[in-house]
Amino acid sequence: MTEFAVILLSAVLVNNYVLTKFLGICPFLGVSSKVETAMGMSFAVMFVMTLASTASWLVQQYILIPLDILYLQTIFFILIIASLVQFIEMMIHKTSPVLYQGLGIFLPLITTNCAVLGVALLNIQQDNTFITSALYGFGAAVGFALVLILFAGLRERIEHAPIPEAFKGSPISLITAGMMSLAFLGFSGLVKF
Amino acid sequence: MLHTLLKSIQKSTRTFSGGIDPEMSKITAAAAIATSMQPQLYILPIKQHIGEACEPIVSVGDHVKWGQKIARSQGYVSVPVHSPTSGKVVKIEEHATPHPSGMGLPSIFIEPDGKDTRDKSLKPIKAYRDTDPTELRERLRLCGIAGLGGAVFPTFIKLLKDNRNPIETLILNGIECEPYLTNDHRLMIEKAKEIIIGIDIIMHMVGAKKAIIAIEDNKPNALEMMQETLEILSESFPDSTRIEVCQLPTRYPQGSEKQLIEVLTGKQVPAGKLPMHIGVICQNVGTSKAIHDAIIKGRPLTERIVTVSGDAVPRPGNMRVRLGTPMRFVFAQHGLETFDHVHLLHGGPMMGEKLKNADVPVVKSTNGLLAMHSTSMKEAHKSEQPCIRCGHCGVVCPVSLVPNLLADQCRNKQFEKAESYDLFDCIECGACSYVCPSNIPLVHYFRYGKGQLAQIGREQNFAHASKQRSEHRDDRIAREKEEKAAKRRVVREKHVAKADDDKTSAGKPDHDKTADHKTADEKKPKTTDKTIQKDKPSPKSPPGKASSGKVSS
Amino acid sequence: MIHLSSPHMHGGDSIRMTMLSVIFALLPATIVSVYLFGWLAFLLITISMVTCLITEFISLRLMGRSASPIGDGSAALTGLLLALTLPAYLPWWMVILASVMAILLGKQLYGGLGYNLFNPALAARVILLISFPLNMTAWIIPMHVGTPVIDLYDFNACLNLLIFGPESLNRALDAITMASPLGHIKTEWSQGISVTNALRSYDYSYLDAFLGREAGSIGETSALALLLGGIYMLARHTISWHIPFTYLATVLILAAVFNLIDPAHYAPPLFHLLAGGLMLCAFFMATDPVSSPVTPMGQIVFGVGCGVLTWSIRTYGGYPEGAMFAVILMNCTVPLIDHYCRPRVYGR
Amino acid sequence: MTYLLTTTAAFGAFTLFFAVILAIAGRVFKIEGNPIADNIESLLPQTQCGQCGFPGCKPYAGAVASGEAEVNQCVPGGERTMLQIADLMGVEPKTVEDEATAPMIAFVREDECIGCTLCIKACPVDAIVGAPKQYHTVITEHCTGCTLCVEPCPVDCIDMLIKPELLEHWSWPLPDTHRAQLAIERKGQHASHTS
Repeated sequence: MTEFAVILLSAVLVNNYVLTKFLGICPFLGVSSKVETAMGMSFAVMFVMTLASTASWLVQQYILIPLDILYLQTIFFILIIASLVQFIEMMIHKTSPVLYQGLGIFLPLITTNCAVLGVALLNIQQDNTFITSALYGFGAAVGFALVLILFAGLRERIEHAPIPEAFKGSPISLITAGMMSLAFLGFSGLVKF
Repeated sequence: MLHTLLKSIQKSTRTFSGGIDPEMSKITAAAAIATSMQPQLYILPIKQHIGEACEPIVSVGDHVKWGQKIARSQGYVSVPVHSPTSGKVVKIEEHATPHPSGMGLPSIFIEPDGKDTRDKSLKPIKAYRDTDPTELRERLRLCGIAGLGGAVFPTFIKLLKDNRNPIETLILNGIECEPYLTNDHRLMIEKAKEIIIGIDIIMHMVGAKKAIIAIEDNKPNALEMMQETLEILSESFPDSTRIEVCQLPTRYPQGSEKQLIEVLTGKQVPAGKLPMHIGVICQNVGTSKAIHDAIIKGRPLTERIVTVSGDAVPRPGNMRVRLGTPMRFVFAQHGLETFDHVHLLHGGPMMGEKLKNADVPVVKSTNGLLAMHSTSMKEAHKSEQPCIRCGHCGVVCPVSLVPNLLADQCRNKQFEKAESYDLFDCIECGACSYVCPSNIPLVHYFRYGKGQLAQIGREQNFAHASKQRSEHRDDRIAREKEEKAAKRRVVREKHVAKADDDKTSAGKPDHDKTADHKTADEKKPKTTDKTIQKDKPSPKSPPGKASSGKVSS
Repeated sequence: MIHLSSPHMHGGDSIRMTMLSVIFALLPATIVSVYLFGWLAFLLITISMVTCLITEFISLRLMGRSASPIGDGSAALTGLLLALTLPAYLPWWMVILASVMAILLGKQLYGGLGYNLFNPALAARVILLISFPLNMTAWIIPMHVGTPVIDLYDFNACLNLLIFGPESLNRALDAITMASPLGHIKTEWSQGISVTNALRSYDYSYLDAFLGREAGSIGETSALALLLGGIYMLARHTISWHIPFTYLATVLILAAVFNLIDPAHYAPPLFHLLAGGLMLCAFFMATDPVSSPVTPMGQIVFGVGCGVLTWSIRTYGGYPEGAMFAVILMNCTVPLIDHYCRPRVYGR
Repeated sequence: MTYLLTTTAAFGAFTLFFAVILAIAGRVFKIEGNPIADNIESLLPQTQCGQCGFPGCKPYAGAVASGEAEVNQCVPGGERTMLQIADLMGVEPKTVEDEATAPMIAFVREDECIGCTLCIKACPVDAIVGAPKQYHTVITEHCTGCTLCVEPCPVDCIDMLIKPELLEHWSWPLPDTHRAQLAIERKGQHASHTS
């Protein structure tokens, strides 16, 4: 039990994908201008990441290793991720057209989101079991969602601030992200593997 | 005795959330009510209440009597306007009103003849207890009574005996929490008997079980006076035991209806509901006196008590002023003649509005006229600095809003977000602006936001209606086209059959003629349709003169 | 002429008054810091405040804005707060760097006063801690605590130390510094020594911690001085009780519960309360109005969050001190807290 | 050889599996109509004026939704409508080139009107009434100020007048403090910056 909690806490806070591993920066900066959109993106990424991490583990164990085709690992994983993304894209388009419009290009781009592929590959690297890889994937996604939503809140607040011309938009966002990253360093060493 | 004391202590500990304690400056508290002199000319705007405007029923040159109805109400939420004296109607035209926009309203100008002959068409109803409440309501409407606390909502609407919402408690608002203003204070001292009879009338009308007269503890003499009068009246007045006087600690904005109800009953008026839905109605003491005059004396509302004060007024005081008296004339009687570097406020300093000049008439909502030196106003309107989010505005907000976030949203035109943060629950009391260390005019932002949201709502309704009309038109055109085509087809078929019969080429012009005939036929119903339509919304005269056109028609 | 709607009265509060009252509330802590760290503290505070003011002036001018906000005292306050969170000895250029960071990165780039997302002083301190961990955890032995290696009341010695470093006084940095209580129990614990033993070996006394006679950042040693300032601000309504009370209470409760479970691992509650920057953060950092929630409910959530994070990072984290990380982390959550913790509106 | 075959087969089967799932999902989540276009249309002022280059508000909404039109082509809607559409579409706001004038309404000078009904036919919202050979009148409550009736009038008797402001509809303007001014300026800068 403690082990699971440690995995979750580590993936969410200590080894946060965005702020300490610097994975998934593209959607982190791209869809963080509004909290609502960020929440939609978070749910999409949580869905894709958790499923991708379990599916890729299964594929690794039951297809790639038995058939000895590990060199096809990346292609298989990308295929899983792309299919999942396609699925969630259709779902969002149907259920919430406005969110679909708001996410725009960043929804299909989850496919190439390094955080998702990163989770799949790191699971293999860390020799996770089925349960722990599912937890790890979920934890990483929650961590991504957490910082994405926090960041979106911060960006919404500074949207109308009289920021100097040269720092408007991306520069101030990156500075803010940097500060968040520094703050998250406070968690370092919180849980030890 | 002990019991009542305990009760009043209990009551006074109860309070509303938020609120402030501004410098009260009630410098005219000891000044007895004087009576204003007759001005040269009365100016009576056709709308002095909240709701629909009235329509003048006198024309230029008419002689009117004191208390005669000169403009009748159009619509339910409206009360008529009465002449404040006897005299001659000299003109009817647009004139500035005490409104922050400085915009005008059609107004009736009356030149007094100095005789003050009363209009006696309304008979006093002395035996009001034996009179049907409906009749009393109609009397109040005819007498033009509107809430004299400042909101001027037609009183008769509130005094409805509704079996679904039985009224438990009548609250008489003698709080007067606005700084400077003392008109209610003086009225309670000088007209206590009339006020209490007014209360009895209201209780009879709505069937209230008890009444509470609420007075803040900075007016102990008014409190005493009310209690004494109640005791005196108790001999002739069996019901006076149901009326109690309640002292409340001084706090702004306790006089606001919803806050006062919370303090006295511990209940909150649910959003979107009225006090009557929780069995309470609230009336100002001035209104109570006006109700007394309307019922017992048969006199319409033609005068009110006005506090004339402020640090620029040489002889501040309270004055009985007839409605329509120009403010310049009122100020002149208190020694203020020139208005250079003086700010004029209509109402108190917390909720009143700045006037552009003194050439506007006293209306039903005029509870105070303040003249302030520029220097003392500067403090309030220093330049706005960035919000440091200290949260003091939220602490003092009597409705628990988050004013600083709301103001940001209004400034950045995020009106929908502001609405979701309950912008429309703001009562505009000004407590937030008062405490703001950054001097942000928060209330101004809220008013801006509310105005813009109302504008957006109007535009959306208009767009919706336009869309429907446009769709109807498209449908109609399509239908007409189809009908035309169908008729043409019928004609062509006939024509073909005819041509089959006699193979002459003379059929062609014939066909054209029938077609023309048909289309003309078809047009007819359409045009009649349109003329019928025309009658309903009644096309307006040239828009530039739209408002004045209303008057002459 | 400005035509504004009602109200036409004002209570007379101003930003300047607010800032000055906070600076006034910091006076006891400042005096204690000078008493303990002598000229070093004085120089540190002076450099920091002056640099903050100059940076504010230059950045306002560069942005083409009026330099009048410099008079509102917020830059001076940031400088003072920053200095109070720093260890007594830092190379002079680090102090300047931190001050510039505080004003520039922490405040002016976001648009100046009122728009900053993070507490400027703490942001600068975090940047410094991550960048120069060695210097930022080397605590000079204060006066009146044990035997001082260098006389901090000697102006020349202090100036030398500040400008040329400890080598100029023929001392190693290690020789003139000592561990802070928090740092001490952390290192001891990592070597398998229980907290109780670690405290005993440190010769820890609650009274000394309360009065401030211990190693640490110059302004955060004396809980008493900070408490005085905090009470002053509470009495003046400069801050509300919500954040400091819930913050301290959360740390106290968490520490008490875990200390009961395992006294060998978890430090006692009073120790947590008096140690490190908790008092300073609770009264002066977490209550910074700009970077904390505005609603009472939000402030309670904020305070609890700060408390949980402070205790967790202190107990489990890699850094001995968690208060400033906790506040900066909670600063990130403020917009969301503001949105979700609004009070119930009248009649709704 | 077998190795290659198994590899290919495994990959093929794997691909097929996902293809089937996606095909089913495609059926389940099939979308009818264009909900975005409807959303946009509800934001438009419905003047049907055609100043956007499309024959009405609905066609323009459809064009914006499908990406054929820019978000800043609605002149009567002004900046606010543009911002709302941009927000909905998730694109950067653009400045509205033509400044929207004060709300106008048409007014027929009745003594000059010849009763030709041409303006009635031109009005997209049926806001002009009148029978042939009789004076026509504009219903002020219904007029959207689109000016489409001005052109067809053979005797040029239709004026566009500024819509009168009503006291009831008056609202406080943004406070004229320095800070509020700054907010407006920033907005302008932002718009010009991104366009």
